[in-house]
Amino acid sequence: MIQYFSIVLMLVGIYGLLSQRNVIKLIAALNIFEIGLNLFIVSIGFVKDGLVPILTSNNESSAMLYVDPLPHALVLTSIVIGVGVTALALALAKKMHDKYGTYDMDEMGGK
Amino acid sequence: MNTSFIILLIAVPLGAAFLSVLVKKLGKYFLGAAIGFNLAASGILAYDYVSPVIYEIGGFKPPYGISLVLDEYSLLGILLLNVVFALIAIMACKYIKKYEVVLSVALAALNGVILTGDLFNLFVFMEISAIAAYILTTMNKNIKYTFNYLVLGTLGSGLLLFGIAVIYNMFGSLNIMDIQNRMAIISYPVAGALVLPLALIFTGLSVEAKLLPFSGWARGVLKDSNSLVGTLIVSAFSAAVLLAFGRLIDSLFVMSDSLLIVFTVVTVGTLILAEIAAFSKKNLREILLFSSIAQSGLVVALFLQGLKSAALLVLINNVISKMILFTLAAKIGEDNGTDKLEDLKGVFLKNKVLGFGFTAAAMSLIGLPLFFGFIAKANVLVSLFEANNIWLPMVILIVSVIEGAYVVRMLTTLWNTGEEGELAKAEDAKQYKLTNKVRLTIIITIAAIAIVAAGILPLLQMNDWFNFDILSFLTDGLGGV
Amino acid sequence: MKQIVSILLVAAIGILIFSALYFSDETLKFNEYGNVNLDDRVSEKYIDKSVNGNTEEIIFGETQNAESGSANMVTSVVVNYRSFDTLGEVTVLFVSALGVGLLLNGKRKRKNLKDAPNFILKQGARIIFGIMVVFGVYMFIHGHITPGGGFPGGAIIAASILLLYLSDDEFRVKLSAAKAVESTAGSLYVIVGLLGIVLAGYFLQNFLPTGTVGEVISSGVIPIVYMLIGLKVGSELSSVIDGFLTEEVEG
Amino acid sequence: MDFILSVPAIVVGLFAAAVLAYLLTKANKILGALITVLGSGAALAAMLMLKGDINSVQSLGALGFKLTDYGWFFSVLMLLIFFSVSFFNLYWMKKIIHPAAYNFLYLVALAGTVGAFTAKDFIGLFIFWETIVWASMFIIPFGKSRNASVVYYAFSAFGSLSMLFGILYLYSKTGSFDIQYVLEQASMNTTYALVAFITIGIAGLVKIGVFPFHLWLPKAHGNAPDTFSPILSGGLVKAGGFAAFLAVIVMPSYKVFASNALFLGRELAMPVPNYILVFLGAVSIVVGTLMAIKSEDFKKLIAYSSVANGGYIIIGIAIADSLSVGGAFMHMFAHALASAAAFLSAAAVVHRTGTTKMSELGGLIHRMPLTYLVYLIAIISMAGIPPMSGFISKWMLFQSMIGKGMVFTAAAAFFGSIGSFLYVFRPLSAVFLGQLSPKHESVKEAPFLMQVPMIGLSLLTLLFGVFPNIVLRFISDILKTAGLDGLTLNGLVISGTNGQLNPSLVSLIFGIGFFIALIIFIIHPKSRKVDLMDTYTASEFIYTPELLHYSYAFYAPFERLYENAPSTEKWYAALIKKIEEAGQLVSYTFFNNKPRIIVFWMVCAVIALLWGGSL
Repeated sequence: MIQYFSIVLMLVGIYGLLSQRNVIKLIAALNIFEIGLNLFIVSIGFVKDGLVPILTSNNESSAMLYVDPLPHALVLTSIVIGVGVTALALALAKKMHDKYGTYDMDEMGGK
Repeated sequence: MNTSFIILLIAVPLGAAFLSVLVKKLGKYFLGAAIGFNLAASGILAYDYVSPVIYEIGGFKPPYGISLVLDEYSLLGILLLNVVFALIAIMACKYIKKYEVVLSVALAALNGVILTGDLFNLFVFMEISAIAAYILTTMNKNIKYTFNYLVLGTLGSGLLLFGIAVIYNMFGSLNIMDIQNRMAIISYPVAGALVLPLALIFTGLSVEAKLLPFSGWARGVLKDSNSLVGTLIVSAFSAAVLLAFGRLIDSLFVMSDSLLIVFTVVTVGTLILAEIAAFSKKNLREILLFSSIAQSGLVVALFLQGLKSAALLVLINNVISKMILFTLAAKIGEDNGTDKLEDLKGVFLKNKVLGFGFTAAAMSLIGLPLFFGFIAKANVLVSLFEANNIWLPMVILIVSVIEGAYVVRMLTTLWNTGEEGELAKAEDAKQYKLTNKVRLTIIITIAAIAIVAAGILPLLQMNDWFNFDILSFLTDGLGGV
Repeated sequence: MKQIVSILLVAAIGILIFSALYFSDETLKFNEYGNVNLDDRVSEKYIDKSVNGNTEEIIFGETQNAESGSANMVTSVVVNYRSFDTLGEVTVLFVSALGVGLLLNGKRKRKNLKDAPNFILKQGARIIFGIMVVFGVYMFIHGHITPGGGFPGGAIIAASILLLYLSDDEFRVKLSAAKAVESTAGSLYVIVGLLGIVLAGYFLQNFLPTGTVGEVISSGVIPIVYMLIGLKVGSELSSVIDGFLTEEVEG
Repeated sequence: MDFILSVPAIVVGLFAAAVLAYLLTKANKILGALITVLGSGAALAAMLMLKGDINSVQSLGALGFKLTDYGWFFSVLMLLIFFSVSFFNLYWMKKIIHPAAYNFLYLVALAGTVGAFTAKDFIGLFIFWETIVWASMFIIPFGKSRNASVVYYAFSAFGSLSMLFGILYLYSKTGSFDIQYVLEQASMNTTYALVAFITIGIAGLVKIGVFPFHLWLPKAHGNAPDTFSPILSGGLVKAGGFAAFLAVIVMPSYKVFASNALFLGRELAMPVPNYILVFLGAVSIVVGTLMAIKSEDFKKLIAYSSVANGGYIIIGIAIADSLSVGGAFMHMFAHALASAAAFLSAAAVVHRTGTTKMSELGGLIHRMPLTYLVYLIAIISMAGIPPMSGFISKWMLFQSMIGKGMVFTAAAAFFGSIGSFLYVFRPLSAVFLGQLSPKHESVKEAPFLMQVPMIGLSLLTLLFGVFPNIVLRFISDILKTAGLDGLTLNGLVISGTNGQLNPSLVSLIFGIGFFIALIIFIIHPKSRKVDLMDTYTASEFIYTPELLHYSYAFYAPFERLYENAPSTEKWYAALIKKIEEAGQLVSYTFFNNKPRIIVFWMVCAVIALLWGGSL
């Protein structure tokens, strides 16, 4: 179910990119897309009845059933990349606003 | 061979980038050192190359750790990339100020894109190089195109990651070779199930490789970019991404017939449409950027046909000649305030040496004999015919006519003054400027000579140059030195 | 009209994705949610820490000198098995922070907040700032035994800085200091990797004893790397925050 | 056979001379131009000396050279034209924007021509072929039009890339590039033969400027530098004849098609593919003639006449019997000499007056009698009137056509001949006859070094018109090696299908006629000379000499007929416009600065990929 939801979230992001023209909304749409994607990646690592992949004094043996730790690591990377891109996009948006006085892509003109 | 050089190709520029933030004043020296090191290291790697090496980062054997793969293919890639990168950096060094760090990072990332043997790592490096490209393109006057690029690039890499995740889910591995092996041992057909991930990966890479219709960002970003940014994107970035594209197609793309057809339609469509678009353009840089898009389409189409060597030759030709052409186009644009062809009649009269470089590159681009492009084109056609493919050669040749027409228009206009119906006179070129930069002139001359030499020497030396396998040439020719 | 077209397109692509993922009649299938056999995946060896041939079970608090000493398996993937990705990821953040800096450059001053913060807010925020920084440091120092690590730790530190920004309209981080921290940490990360070549043979290879799984001082270079990452992320995000909460000074 | 005197040595030598010419021109322009004269002259001498070495094989790296008899014929012809024209280069150095590049490219083009005609392998042929293309493509814009070069390149590229397609296709099937071997293999398989015929044939048609590929000739020839037009029209165009000869006779495709019922037309005297060539040739004769009649520009007119003459050559080759092919060869020879001479006289006129517009010229016979004579001989030859060599070739072609019973083709050819009277007479009268324009009172005869090649070419035209068998014997040998029957030549007499021709006798009769006319001219009282401006209308003097010009609106009644005629030029223009519009559409559609538009296309593409891929 959560996996379906994550794909739907990605689609919402794409919808946002398709229908919006405000720079900030576009960035938000990109983020929604990324969040959906990240959720999807985490969800492919889930193993039914699996434990959190950390050895603790309770789950102390590696022989127990854990969920797949690799997607978590991937998502970590993906999130950080998302943060970086978002920061850059916001900086660009700010700069564009300084220059054109608007956040609307259509109003910025040009070919 | 000291295999550590493989990782140092990435680690040294990265380290240089980190350090140059610390000591800002030394930034350009760090960048220069990194570029120099990479040149030397790729030279050493090529010199010592015997057989493919897999470098296990962290000491974990593949497929568990991330591995870098140095085979003929990536060796060719890093040689090409580092040389081109170094030349561009030297030619356009006046724009580098403040962007040294970004360039170092881009250098590391592009080397990573070529070398990596891991899907997710490929994504990471693609993303780093893309972000570096976004930042570089903010040098342009109009940053809204950069935003455009950013949105598309991010969406594209998101789709790429989506595809990688699906692949991981299906095969349980991220190592490209391992996935290939796992596919090979499956006894039932896998092509049908791979449609989704392959289409997504294809889309993701296409955005950066500038295939139509994924390359909407390219025009805005490149049409008034300077000789650093524009040249880097049309030659170095595009080379690295196409090489990664080729590697994935070669190893992962188990395509159903219909998927192959769709991919081929996209790539060949890119070739045709972009050449037509280039034909309709009147500005130097726009012509070149569309031509670059078209060549990307051709390269990917050849990879899809399984013709690795031919695709690589086209790629090399395109990268080297685009480097010269775009640098000069940007320079002409900057010196004269416009890069509109109509306003630049006879501009090369001001600087004939640069004009010759431009001409050699342009003629190589359209594949005229005695230039390297012809060797590439002949190889493409021979290998296509040997694969019993008749229609693709036809398309390529018809498109070549269009390409030739606009390139010749460019050349004749840039060399000759005078309105239509009047004799060309040298005095009419007075108002132009094409300043002479020693570094630029030297590099362009050397590159142009290399293009001509690489077009003539094979004819004189190899009896089967039209079947030239560049990958084995690298092992036999360079490894055996 | 625009919306309708968008919805139709999104629906079409959604249907295609869903049908390819969940309703495919191919023999090779997308493994559905939770229905995963880790034996088919490379991650199985990450859990068992058996990439380099270890056959024994890993027991919390007992196993010594495993190939990756981290009890948190995600951490062992992030900083050991796929440490190179992490270096890349650090670079992404690094280069985007740099890009923000390049875009929002020039002489800058703080933006005025709508409501000027009062004394209590300022002082209270400082107390919380201390707690948050300590918590962030805890996050990355304990990254190999508990959830967390360098990135969340760094993010928490940056959040504490943000808190100061929001509670005090005069506060600014010293950008040069942030740059110095970020640069030193990044360089050290690369140097750790290079030391791996020198001391152990491969880039980013662990060259310290990994100790006992589950102890704080264990798992070789992981705490060091996570510390570096934490500092780096914290300083980078802080400088990004500074970029957004300041404006260019005319002239 | 040592290397010093061999085909590769000539080619390499010419390339070296090209570089030398480039460097010397930088120092001294005339010196550089002199290198073109010496280089082409030396190459011509060397090639003539190589006559005994026909069928020798040499190689230069991976490029093989084989001196076939037809290759020798073409090379000598080409070298002769290049050598003759090179004298003019000396006078053109100041008028050309890049003199060094001009000399360089001139010799590179020559090296390319020799290389192409003597290549042993197809790939060598192609390489040299393209070398000619790019060398001349850079020379053309030194003239009056930049666009002409683009048109020239586009057409040439279409032709040569079609040839490349054929070459590589045949390579993939036969595993060889050797011209002889590949064509042999191709002739054993109808598909291969057809591919070779079409692809190499198209290359030939484009090069020789046969309809519908004729458009580049008037553009390029008309606008090229005046010294290069004779090369294009006299020389390089004939390379098309070479390619057509390869495709039709050497292969020999006519035999392949003749033995296959698929290609045999019921009512036709020849296989369908050959008939298509004949048809195209006939169309270009008509089109070329009509367009030439209409042309205002002296050089364009000769260019269109080259189109028409290309038609004769193609018809001759396509009919593929010994008389027709022999006629085609003779026609190439005769037309090369004549058209080069005509363009050279045009160049001489330009050199002295600075224009090629007929309405601005006139009466130059008084000032440049020798140039007039050269032009007169050239056009007599082009129109196919005895005693010039053009008559011999046309006679042979007509003989062959009539012999085959090809009435319509022959009608077209006759139309072309008669039309050529109309168009060649016009420049003759407009440029040389009539009254001298006041602007050109002080014009002098062409300088001596220009006269040398003009006189040389005219004498050759006359010589081979009177004694054509000197050439025809060699042509006959070519035909024999190509598997056709030789020509029937007895002493001075040529035998056709339904008659014999003794050119010397014909010439003698013509000579007597000419002599009588001359005597009448001399003894007849002279008319009074009237100056062009020596007139007035309605008591007002006219000061625009153009309106009073003899050839002003010369064929006005004819020209009205052209207004509604279909035009290939317009068709090509429309095609280019369409391509440009399509390009703008692509650029506008896919390259937008609004992210949502591009995301839209991206999503559409992903949908297409997923949907199409899972079909």
